[in-house]
Amino acid sequence: MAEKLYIEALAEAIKEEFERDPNVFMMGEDIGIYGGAFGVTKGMYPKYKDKLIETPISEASIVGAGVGAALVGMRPIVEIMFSDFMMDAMEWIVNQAAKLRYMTGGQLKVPLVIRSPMGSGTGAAAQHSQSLPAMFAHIPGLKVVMPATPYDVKGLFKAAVRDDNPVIFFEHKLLYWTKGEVPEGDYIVPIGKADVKREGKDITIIAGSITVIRSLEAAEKLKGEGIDVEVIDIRSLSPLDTETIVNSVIKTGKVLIVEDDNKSYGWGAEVLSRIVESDAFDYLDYPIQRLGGKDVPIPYNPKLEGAAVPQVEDIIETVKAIFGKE
Amino acid sequence: MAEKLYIEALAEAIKEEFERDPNVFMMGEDIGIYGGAFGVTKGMYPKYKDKLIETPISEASIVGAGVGAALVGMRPIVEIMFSDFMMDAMEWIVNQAAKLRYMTGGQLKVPLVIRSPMGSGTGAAAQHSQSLPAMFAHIPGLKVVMPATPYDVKGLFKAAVRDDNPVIFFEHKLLYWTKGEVPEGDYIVPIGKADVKREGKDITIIAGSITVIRSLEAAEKLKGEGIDVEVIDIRSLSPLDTETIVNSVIKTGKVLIVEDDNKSYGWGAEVLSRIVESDAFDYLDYPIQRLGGKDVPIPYNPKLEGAAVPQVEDIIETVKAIFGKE
Amino acid sequence: MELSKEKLLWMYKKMVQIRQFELKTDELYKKNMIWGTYHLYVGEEATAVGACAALEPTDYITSTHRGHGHTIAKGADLKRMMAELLGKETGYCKGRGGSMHIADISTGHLGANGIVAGGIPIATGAALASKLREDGKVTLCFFGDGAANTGTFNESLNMAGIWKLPVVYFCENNQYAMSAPVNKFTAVKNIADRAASYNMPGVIVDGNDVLEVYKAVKEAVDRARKGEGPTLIEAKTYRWFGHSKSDPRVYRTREEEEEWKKKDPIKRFAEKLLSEGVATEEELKKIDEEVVKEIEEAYQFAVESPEPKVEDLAKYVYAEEGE
Amino acid sequence: MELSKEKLLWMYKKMVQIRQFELKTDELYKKNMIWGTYHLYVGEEATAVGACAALEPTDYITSTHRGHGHTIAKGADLKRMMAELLGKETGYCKGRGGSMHIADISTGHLGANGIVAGGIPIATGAALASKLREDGKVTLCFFGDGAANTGTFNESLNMAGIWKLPVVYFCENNQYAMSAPVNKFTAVKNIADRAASYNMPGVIVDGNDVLEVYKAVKEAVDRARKGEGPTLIEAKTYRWFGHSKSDPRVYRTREEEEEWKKKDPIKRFAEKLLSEGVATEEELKKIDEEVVKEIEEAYQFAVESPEPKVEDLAKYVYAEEGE
Ligand SMILES: Cc1ncc(C[n+]2csc(CCOP(=O)(O)OP(=O)(O)O)c2C)c(N)n1
Ligand SMILES: Cc1ncc(C[n+]2csc(CCOP(=O)(O)OP(=O)(O)O)c2C)c(N)n1
Ligand SMILES: [Mg+2]
Ligand SMILES: [Mg+2]
Repeated sequence: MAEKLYIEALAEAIKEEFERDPNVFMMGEDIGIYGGAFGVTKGMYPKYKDKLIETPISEASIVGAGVGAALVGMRPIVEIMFSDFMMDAMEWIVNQAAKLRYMTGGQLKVPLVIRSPMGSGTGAAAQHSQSLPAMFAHIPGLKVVMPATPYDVKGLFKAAVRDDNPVIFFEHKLLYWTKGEVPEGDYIVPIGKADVKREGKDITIIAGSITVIRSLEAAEKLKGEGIDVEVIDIRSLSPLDTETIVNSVIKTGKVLIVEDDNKSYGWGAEVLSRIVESDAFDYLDYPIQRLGGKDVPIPYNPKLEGAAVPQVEDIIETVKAIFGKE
Repeated sequence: MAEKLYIEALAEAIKEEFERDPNVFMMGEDIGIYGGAFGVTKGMYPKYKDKLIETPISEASIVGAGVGAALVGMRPIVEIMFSDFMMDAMEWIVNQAAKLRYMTGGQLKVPLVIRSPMGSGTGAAAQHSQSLPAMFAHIPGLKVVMPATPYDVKGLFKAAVRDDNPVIFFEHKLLYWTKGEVPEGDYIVPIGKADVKREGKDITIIAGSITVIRSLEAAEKLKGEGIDVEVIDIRSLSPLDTETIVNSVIKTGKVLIVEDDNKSYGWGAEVLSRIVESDAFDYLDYPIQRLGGKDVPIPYNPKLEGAAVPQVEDIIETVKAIFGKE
Repeated sequence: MELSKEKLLWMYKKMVQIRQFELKTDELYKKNMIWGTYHLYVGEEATAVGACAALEPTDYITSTHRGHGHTIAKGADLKRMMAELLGKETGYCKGRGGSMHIADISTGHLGANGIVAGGIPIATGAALASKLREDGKVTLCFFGDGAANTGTFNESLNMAGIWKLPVVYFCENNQYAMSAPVNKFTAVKNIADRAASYNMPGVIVDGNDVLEVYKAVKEAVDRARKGEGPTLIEAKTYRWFGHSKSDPRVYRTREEEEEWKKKDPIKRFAEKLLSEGVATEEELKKIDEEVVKEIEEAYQFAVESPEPKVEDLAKYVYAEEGE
Repeated sequence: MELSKEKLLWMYKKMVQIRQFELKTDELYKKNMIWGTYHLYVGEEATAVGACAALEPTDYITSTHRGHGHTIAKGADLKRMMAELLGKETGYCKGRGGSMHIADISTGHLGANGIVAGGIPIATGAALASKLREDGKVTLCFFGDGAANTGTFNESLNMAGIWKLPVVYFCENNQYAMSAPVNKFTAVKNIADRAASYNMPGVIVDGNDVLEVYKAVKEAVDRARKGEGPTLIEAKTYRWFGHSKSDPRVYRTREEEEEWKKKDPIKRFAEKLLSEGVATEEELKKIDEEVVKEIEEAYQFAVESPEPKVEDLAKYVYAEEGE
């Protein structure tokens, strides 16, 4: 299998879906000759001119028009340049895309993908750096995914495009230039399935998106300390794969949840709650720990910015503390 | 003390704040001679003409203009007719109001109150019936309150207006016509303090807004079953008063969280997590239970609508099940 | 008149259906048979019918909170509409949506919407789809005067303007947005004048004259279908009743209401049909009676229909694979 | 020229400060001393300076992601600006905001904004406050051509129009929104033409002529201050550099850029000052040199300033009581 960048795997998925289904197209700002703010559509322009609908700066109507096109049978992919700007389109995500099917008793459907980079680490400050998937996972009618690897981004993207429901697809900015194995051609990673990214027997780390990568790195280093970490990539917040999580917790008896969202009212709270409410609860031999973003807007200064979300060192320290090593 | 309706207590607080501070004013749709969709400003119009700025249907700019007026020293109160429509203004709540202070290193401040009715039970269907406070509590920089009683709505409203931060103020529609004791004149209920609405020794119910009223009703009925329920009104989601919750749980050893938000990724998950992470954990003699809204958009049909959120009967049943009575 | 007698009488009948449907709705609400709220369309029948008469059955519309008129004019079944208002499983939304959310995909109706301006980007997107697929369809977007001050009005009309989308933005200026008089809340004399900001024609019509509405919309639809782009039409009309269920209308005078009622679109059209010899009094009377019967049947159907089952609460949240 | 020599030379100096500040910023970024991104204002100096010259120190402005020029023109301290870009505790935002979030409440600057059109409702609200308090202040709202297609443009200008707010909406049409050429993405020939939709005058000016900008803004500010309401001004100009840090400008030609560079607003103004005998070459040269020194001092200040402390991460999230 070839090694590819996350951004390459994503671009490949987009092009393959363009080719596969004439109803698939993409809308967004600067996605044409410019190639998108993060370069996801770079180089697609001459060939996929008709598939790349470049829009004015109108997030609400971009998503709203995506909903409209989806209602009449298209399968639009909407790129929101930074996921912070989804706030401008919340009406169309929360009150329209998520609810039109239910409100019409199943008459309408909204096969729409909204994909968008999230997260801090690029010095873009508070309005360009949030990780907010928990907000969207709270809304019934939406599916919410956040692939962490090149393999998953390709497979989940295809699943998202083929899903008949609105899917919010988060790409952490710092993942774009990470590498991993990606098969040629078509494959699907199903939405709603978590993935054991690393097997281990001593503790379960539950992570998503960028924190998966950081947790895997931490796990490698913790091996040297004699701690065998299992890393679960949650992949999909909605639907949430409680089963995979529960099975792992039953095995290890210890849990650390690592999220990039602000910790308070973040997705870690739901995962923690599901574990507490499950059979795994009786297998816990240490209190569940949450490591989340600090409850602050993302600051500009790089040191502060780095301190605002969980880093590899924070994960290592927390795990070591659980095992009484410090 | 006089008995007053929730809506009267709120109107009283608004008028008293109008009188107290020349910088206080209110913006919103149909809040003038019409008196607002739920009648909160009914009868204020001739006297407070200059304080009631009636706006076109422009939620984003209503909140955005509120932010602008707040930055230059006013203390605007923005009414959003239904809290579902806050989705149209999320940019101005999440990316502006919540962050301007932090992003400017403390230079700016945003003393803004956004008040809005939430919740189901009126047959208004999915786009007019959501309870979404958890979404806002996830955003640092915002304060989020949801008073349940006439006493609290008056005192918390005054606290909100005098707070130098943006406060999201949720009023459940079904509370407007409930009654309770309300003192004359000025008093403050501090933001960030939960309230033990009913003392009890057998189990702690943690509720907010409408679910407080339902929990109190359930508690009365459970008395007949020999179960002595303590009801904690969370009142403020952000800041969250973990201390009051923890103290109660230590006392009773059992917890039921009852929320009107959709259960998944709702505020109950955070409360559950805080308990699990606290000293109270060791005092639990039964798994924490969550009763939340079903993960569905609110349906129109009254029977379905009623089934979508926790009712008194659901609370009673759940508590009885905890005590093995059925 | 260039239109066939058949079409003209169809228009007449639709207007009467709307009027009667709304009066029945009001009656049922007052009998506590309708839950929630509703927004009556009485007085505005000519706009929905004139506009929809200019569309093909396969063309799309988007509607508003005040959507019963559009829905009937586009051809929906009165029975399923009434069943929806009564929250029944046989309703268009299986009782999940109610008055503000009726859609009828079989007649190209993409849905009423509880959010003011909700249909504006949706219509724009449907029209974009038609342009991309070259399916020759036109989308007509109904919205109120209040909606012309929302954000997506600017965004969407600009998009339609630059892309020359096959869409007709049809503003029903009924003089008020809830209690807000259009001239006090809209910083332009005619909403149609805003068309100049979007490289599209702006047209003002008498919204109480069904034929004038038809003519203006037909022209716009033809242009759209030929690929010549969008049009903004403003129809001046009036809602006779309160904004929603319980509105004492303190923001306007009874005299003003009476003035507008004199311009009753149905009466005007009936008089025209008679004076131009298109139809006889008997023919119109027969239609009126037919409609009364249809409404009664719709009501019976609705009353007798079953309610949705509580155990089906979570149905339709997500589309299942292959659905 | 009606303006005093002092004011004219102040304008010249501000323009040079902006230019030099931006060139230094670019240099520092390339040396990896600036984190994140930045949006250079080079080529647009006449718009910020012409506009701010027409304001009182107590008047308000709102700015954009491309805000350095506005900030300097309104009178901010170069040292604290540079310190902010370097993420230092002495910066305007104590290193928390960076390039896109500089505010300076002491000069009436309500903040740059990372959200396109972010300033539009904020300016509208500030102007509403002035109207309610009758404090005689005017708010000037800077925004780009791209921002004219957002939702709040319609909402806010409508509000300002109906309430006759003391606000000047100042559109810097630099021909592109990122890679999007204004004429392809905006369905109207001139953005100023949209003023007609909001009951306010629309004015087009040569954005590379600082005096023309000044004159148009002065007139609008005077109208606003007299209670005659808002104005929409469109200044046609051009950004010389890429949109942000790393933009190879594939969406436009080098020839086009050269054409615009010939209209360098600073050179044009200098020539005018010389030809009209307002200033001598020596005087201008002296200013240029002063500015170079100021920028160097700002840089030194910034470099030597301390970084914020990590333990202060959660400071400034909330205002504490009595703060
Ligand atoms: C975004 C949003 N804001 C406010 C409302 C509440 N509301 C419902 S209808 C209405 C007035 C709409 O006026 P207009 O667009 O003129 O339509 P009309 O009711 O006159 O047909 C308002 C304010 C809403 N449904 N959605
Ligand atoms: C709501 C929102 N959408 C998109 C962006 C990304 N973005 C930043 S600047 C910009 C272009 C702005 O163009 P214009 O308003 O003309 O200002 P200019 O950069 O030309 O000064 C875009 C698309 C943003 N910051 N905010
Ligand atoms: Mg209206
Ligand atoms: Mg521009």
